[in-house]
Amino acid sequence: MFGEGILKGLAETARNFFGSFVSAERLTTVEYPEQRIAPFEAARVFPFLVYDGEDWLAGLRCVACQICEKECPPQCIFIEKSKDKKPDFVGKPQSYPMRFEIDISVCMSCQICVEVCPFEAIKMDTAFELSTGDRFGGLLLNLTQLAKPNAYYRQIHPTGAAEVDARMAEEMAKAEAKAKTATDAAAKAAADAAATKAADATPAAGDASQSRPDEESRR
Amino acid sequence: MSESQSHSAAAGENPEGRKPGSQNLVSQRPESQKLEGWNRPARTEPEADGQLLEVSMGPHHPSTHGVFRMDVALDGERVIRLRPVFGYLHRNHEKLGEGQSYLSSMPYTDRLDYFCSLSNNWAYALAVEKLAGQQVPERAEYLRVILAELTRFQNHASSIGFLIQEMGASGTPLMYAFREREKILDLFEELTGARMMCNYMRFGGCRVDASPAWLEKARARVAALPGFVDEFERLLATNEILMARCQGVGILRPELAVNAGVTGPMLRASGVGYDIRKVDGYGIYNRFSFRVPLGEHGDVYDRFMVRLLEMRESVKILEQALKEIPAGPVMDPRLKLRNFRPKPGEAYGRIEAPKGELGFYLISDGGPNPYRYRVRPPSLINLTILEDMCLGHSVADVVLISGSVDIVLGEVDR
Amino acid sequence: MMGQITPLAGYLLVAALVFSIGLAGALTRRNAILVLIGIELMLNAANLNLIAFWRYGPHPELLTGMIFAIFSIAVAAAEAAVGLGLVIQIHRHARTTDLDAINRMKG
Amino acid sequence: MSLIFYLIAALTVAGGLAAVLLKNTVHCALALTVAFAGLALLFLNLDAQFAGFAQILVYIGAVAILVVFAILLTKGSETPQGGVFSRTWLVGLTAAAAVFAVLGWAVIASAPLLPKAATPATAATSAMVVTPAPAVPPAPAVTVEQIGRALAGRYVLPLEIVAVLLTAALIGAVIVAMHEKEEAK
Amino acid sequence: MKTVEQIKAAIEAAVAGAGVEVVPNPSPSGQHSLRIEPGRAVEVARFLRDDAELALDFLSNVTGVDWLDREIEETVTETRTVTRMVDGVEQAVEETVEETRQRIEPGFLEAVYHLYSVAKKHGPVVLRMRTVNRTDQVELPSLTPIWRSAEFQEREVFDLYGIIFTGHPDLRRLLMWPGFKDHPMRRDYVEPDDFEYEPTAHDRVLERALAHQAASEAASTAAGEKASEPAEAAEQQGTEADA
Amino acid sequence: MTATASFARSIIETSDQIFVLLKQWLVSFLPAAWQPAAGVVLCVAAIVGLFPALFALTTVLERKGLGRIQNRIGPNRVGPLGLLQPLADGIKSLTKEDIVPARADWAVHFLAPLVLVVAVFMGFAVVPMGRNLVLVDMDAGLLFYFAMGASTELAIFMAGWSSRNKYSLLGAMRAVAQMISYEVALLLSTVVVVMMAGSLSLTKIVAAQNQYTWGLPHWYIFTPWGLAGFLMYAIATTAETNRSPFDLPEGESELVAGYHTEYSGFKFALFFLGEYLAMFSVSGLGATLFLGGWSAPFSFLTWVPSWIWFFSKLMLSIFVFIWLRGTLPRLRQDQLMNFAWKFVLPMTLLNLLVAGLWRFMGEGWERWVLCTAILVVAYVVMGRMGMRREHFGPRSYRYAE
Repeated sequence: MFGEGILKGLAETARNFFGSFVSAERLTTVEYPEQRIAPFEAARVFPFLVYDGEDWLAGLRCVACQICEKECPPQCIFIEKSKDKKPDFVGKPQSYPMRFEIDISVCMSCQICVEVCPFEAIKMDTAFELSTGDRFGGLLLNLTQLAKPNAYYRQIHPTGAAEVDARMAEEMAKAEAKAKTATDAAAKAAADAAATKAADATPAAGDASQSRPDEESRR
Repeated sequence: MSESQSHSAAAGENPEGRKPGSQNLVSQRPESQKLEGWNRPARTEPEADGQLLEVSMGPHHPSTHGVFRMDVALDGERVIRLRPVFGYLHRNHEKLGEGQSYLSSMPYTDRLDYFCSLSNNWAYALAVEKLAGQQVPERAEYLRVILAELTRFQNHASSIGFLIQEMGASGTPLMYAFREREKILDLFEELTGARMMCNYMRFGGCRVDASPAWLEKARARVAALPGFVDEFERLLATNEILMARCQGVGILRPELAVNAGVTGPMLRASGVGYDIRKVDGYGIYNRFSFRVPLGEHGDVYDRFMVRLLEMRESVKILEQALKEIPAGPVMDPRLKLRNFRPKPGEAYGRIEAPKGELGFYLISDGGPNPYRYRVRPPSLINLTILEDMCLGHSVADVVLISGSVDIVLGEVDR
Repeated sequence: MMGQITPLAGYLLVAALVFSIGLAGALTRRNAILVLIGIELMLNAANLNLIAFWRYGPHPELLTGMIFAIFSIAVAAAEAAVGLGLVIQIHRHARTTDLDAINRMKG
Repeated sequence: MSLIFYLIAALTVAGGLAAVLLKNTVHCALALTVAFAGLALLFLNLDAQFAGFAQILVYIGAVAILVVFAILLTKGSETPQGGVFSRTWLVGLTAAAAVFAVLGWAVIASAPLLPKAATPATAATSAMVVTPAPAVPPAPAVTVEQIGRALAGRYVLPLEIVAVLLTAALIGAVIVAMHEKEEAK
Repeated sequence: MKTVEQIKAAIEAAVAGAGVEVVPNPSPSGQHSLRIEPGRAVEVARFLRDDAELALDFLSNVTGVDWLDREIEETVTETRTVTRMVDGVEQAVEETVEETRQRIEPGFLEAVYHLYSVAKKHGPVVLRMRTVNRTDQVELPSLTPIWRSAEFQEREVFDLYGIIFTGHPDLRRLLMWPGFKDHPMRRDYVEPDDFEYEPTAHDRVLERALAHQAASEAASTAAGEKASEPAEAAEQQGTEADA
Repeated sequence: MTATASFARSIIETSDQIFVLLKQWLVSFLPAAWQPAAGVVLCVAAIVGLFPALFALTTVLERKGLGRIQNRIGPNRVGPLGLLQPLADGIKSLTKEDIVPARADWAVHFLAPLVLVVAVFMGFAVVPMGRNLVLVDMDAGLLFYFAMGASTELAIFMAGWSSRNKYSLLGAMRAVAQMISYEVALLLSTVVVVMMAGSLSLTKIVAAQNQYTWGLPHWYIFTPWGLAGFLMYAIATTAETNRSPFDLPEGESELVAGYHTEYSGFKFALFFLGEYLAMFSVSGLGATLFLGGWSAPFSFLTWVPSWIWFFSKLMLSIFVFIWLRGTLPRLRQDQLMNFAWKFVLPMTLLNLLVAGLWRFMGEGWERWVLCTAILVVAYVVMGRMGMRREHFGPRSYRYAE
């Protein structure tokens, strides 16, 4: 009670003063522009759209089902469905987005769009240095800006991408098998069957590190 | 403008035929109204000649946590009247919750008490689970406990830091707290993808599983936490200046604390042994052995020390949980999140959040959106007795007392 | 004319001027504190006289005038403290420091 | 009569005039400190180093602060509505003018009688400044030690009396302040 | 911990004419509530707090719920006498008609209180009080004199739902600013059209923004001095509430 | 051999007196009549140049030191190691808009920072910064120093009052009350030194301490009364310069920024400068009074130039100021006043008695024991009394269940 508490405190700050020169445990500061910490694999910033293959327009996984648009809590996604259809990766004809825009000034990086997407089409990016001088146009990302190849997704989220790829390969195999058996049957019926199956073809595995299957479509 | 004037004016109006929007804003407030027992202390009203200094502390005063205002009337430096003013951060969270699906509300709960997003997640998930009668897998329960206790630890550490900061310690304890918090936030980011807005828990489990590597890292970090608490204790607990400033300041009697709905460390600092982790035993808290520290005087120092001791107990829980965590799924795969429509009914679920009792009250009408979505914010309700604690103290103590309540304006205003 | 004034006379004249200013202030101002300010000025003028006479007096080595001035400063400080205390007391009592308003015996 | 003397004298008189003439009471108090500072400089000009510093320490450091505190405590910083001068200002002014006339006449009339000393030199000595030998006769070398010895020897009785007076004033001031508190309760 | 029925019995035994009614809760949470009559609410609350066995000393949560007027379609079978021309003669004939009628069940505002016991560590006991309607009879007794905890929460309910708690010591708006009118948590609340232009591609939103812009431009050019009147009124309201 | 020794001695002599020689050399270019005045101007210019430069250095050192105490790096972007940070700050504050509140008393508002800086600068005139390195060796040097220090209170009052801001006025009132209270203790704590040295002249005080026994210096801090006096002096000056833990006048958590809330741009920078200059000045005075001024800590180190010792002592005490700031929370107003009047003041008065006792007991170990015992007992008793008065102490906690 005679100042020893103060002295104890002074000793503590002195220990930290000297400790910060020697111990990385104490000096946690990172000098940002020069020094960077690699983002964690789970890190999420803003969503992007995954496409397979080279041509982004053809390989876009999104089928414009508009589930993410409905579920997005801050309503920052806008989708305009196409009139025509194009085949998806298993060959089933699907709609595709004419417009797909995300206002990332509104987006709150909650990842719900990723969770609800039954087609593994939307994923979270890890790029965060997105500041721009143009507040209105610059933060409104359109389809061209959003579409990124699967290779990029594999690069930023290797574990999640591997799971997704495996699941999709499985589906593709299933669809091919289906198509094979279908050749014996009537062509039209086979095509129909494949279409219905493909609709719920989304993964069913319980643990979903990046995405959650859409249960509803199975029922 | 004196108060009686406005009341008589308001009383003169006829509240006839009101439709929404036409109602007088100040209701009749009979001056003779007697509150039994729990009367707010009699305000020594200002002398007629206006000797009082009226200071508006906030909404951008350096010591208010966020945009919060206290209208303080001072006689010299002594507080004669104090009125908290809220709403600068009001986003009508509850209205938002009623306008969207159960799942979509989850990320919004992160933004209530942005220091403890995982606790908020849990409270909301708990309420929905009660409403829909869902079970949570074992592993998910453990993960929830681990994350909630890490959240509690970092919240208490930084709240102590802010408290001492308000005492003028140029941020040193705050920086130490942030240094430690940084490590915990790293864990959060690695698991949930975000540092503060985690959006991790789901009704019926958790979003993703924790990898063994993450658990190992968490164990290592938790093992280092007691050292940090020791450092804090050496730096602060016996500091004479801190003791002189905090002891005997802002005393809250236990009876008033209970009656005013004060919860969390504030309540326990007043000597009331009420911890929802023990009382409700929600989740799997009854499996862990931990103690509930109690204060005796109910002053700022007790609140500070109770938080410090609770950090130690949190570490204890964390060690047990990280040791015993079983393997298994973190979420029942059959549960659906999208288009989730619980049966009509209502439920009130509450947890012991770091700041106190955080409750969610949900009414379902069978639709995809909750009919009523209510948050019981501990920060707001703990402020009920702010004036009672501050009267008669000096301005410097007001800052200290409001710091010891530990509020986050995101939660107060919602 | 000024050239003929000896240094001592110069100081004495300044002191007389300051004293008269103080006196005028004390006699004409309404605020009690301003009256005290006038009195302080008068005291200081007296001190200046003391020092000037010590400096130009016949026996500066005895330090009489200087010591007197030092005492005077000390006493003046006490006087100021008590005087201002009284003014504050009057203000608390009568809620004004206007001497015209409080020149009655009734409390 | 040196130029410095005239400058300081002008400063002092201006400060004094401002102190009694200004409207805002706090300005008056600040002008008063200017007058005090001028007087302190006059003391220094008269080689009374100790008295000069004591003047600054006591008057600027304590009395002026006391005055401004009193002004703030009595809400005196606002200019009163009914004019700043008392109803009997003419009488006061006349009296003051008369006093000045008498004093001034006395000084000027007695000028031939007053002792004639040389202009004092500045007393500040410096180790860094190589001062040339003073041309005027040296001022009485008054060291602090001498003052101390005088106070503790020749003038010990007045010192004690002043000490008692100061103590009494201190106690009196405390009692005046305490009395009100009890009354308030 | 007593069941709701037991608590109901206890209240009815202690407070005459309490008019307690159990409101069942069909959800798995099983938190059934007790509806009490506003007239005796303070007595009931005091009993709940002070009863040695219940000791509900801790009011955790207070909230409002808005139940809108409901249109109820019901099929009514009715027998009535109709005057009808039967074979050219006017006769009174009894006739059974089945018709669908629409009836408006008046809505009400509800205040819900969640009570716990710190002393006995049990709970929750849910109390509900209902106003007569949603428009002019929206008074409920304040329970702040019994539990201080209700002070801010009742203010909030007053602010957001417009329930007037009689006997509340300091009933002012809590979250909305004093000059604000209306109660935003009501289900029929219409947001003011103070939409700011945002660059979202939502076409609806864009249309609305453009429409709003056009409307506000038109309004600003048309109404010069008219605009000042409501502003004044709002100011008056504001100062009143400020005090 | 002797030649080498004498050469070494002349080198030592030259390095010790380098500033004096430099001044004389510069002045020698001028006609003899101008030389004294030019010398004074040169010395003043040196002080006015040196201490603001030191201020610039100290701000960056303080920020870096605080950063390290708080496990941060501190400023390191502007210039090498962030050393040009003060330059950037200076340019920023110079180019910032100078905002004067609409209802402020602009003349007083403008004068306040000037008065503060001028008064603080005056204090440096009497502090000896090395052998023969003093601007004015006044006989009443200490009195002059305190007279100048007392004037700063007025500047602070002017700043707070003229801003017409409640926070400013509260801050100024606090500051002035605090400074007056601690001024008494400050004066009394230095009186012991005056008693021992028998002079108010700071050069004489240093000279009295510049002796060695067994290679150890006769600094006043190495005596019981000197140590106690130094501690009291340190407490009082910390309060006088408004440094943590006595930084209530600008306690940002309550009063935003105290009396300089309404100051911006260059005027704010002047206040900042004034504050740091006051810190240097009291550090220098403390070193002079208790730590032997420019004298070396060991007799075998006397060859090191005296001004180096002075400035290293000064910087050491600056470091302690920073260290305290990084560790301690601030006191409350009433506690601060209680501490001044009920602990520091009685201790200084007692210390006067002890110093007298020391003087009259003569050489010998008895006086060491007796004086130490008196001071320690008084410290313990007063510490306990203070604790009882404030009702505080460590507590133990129980747990539920």
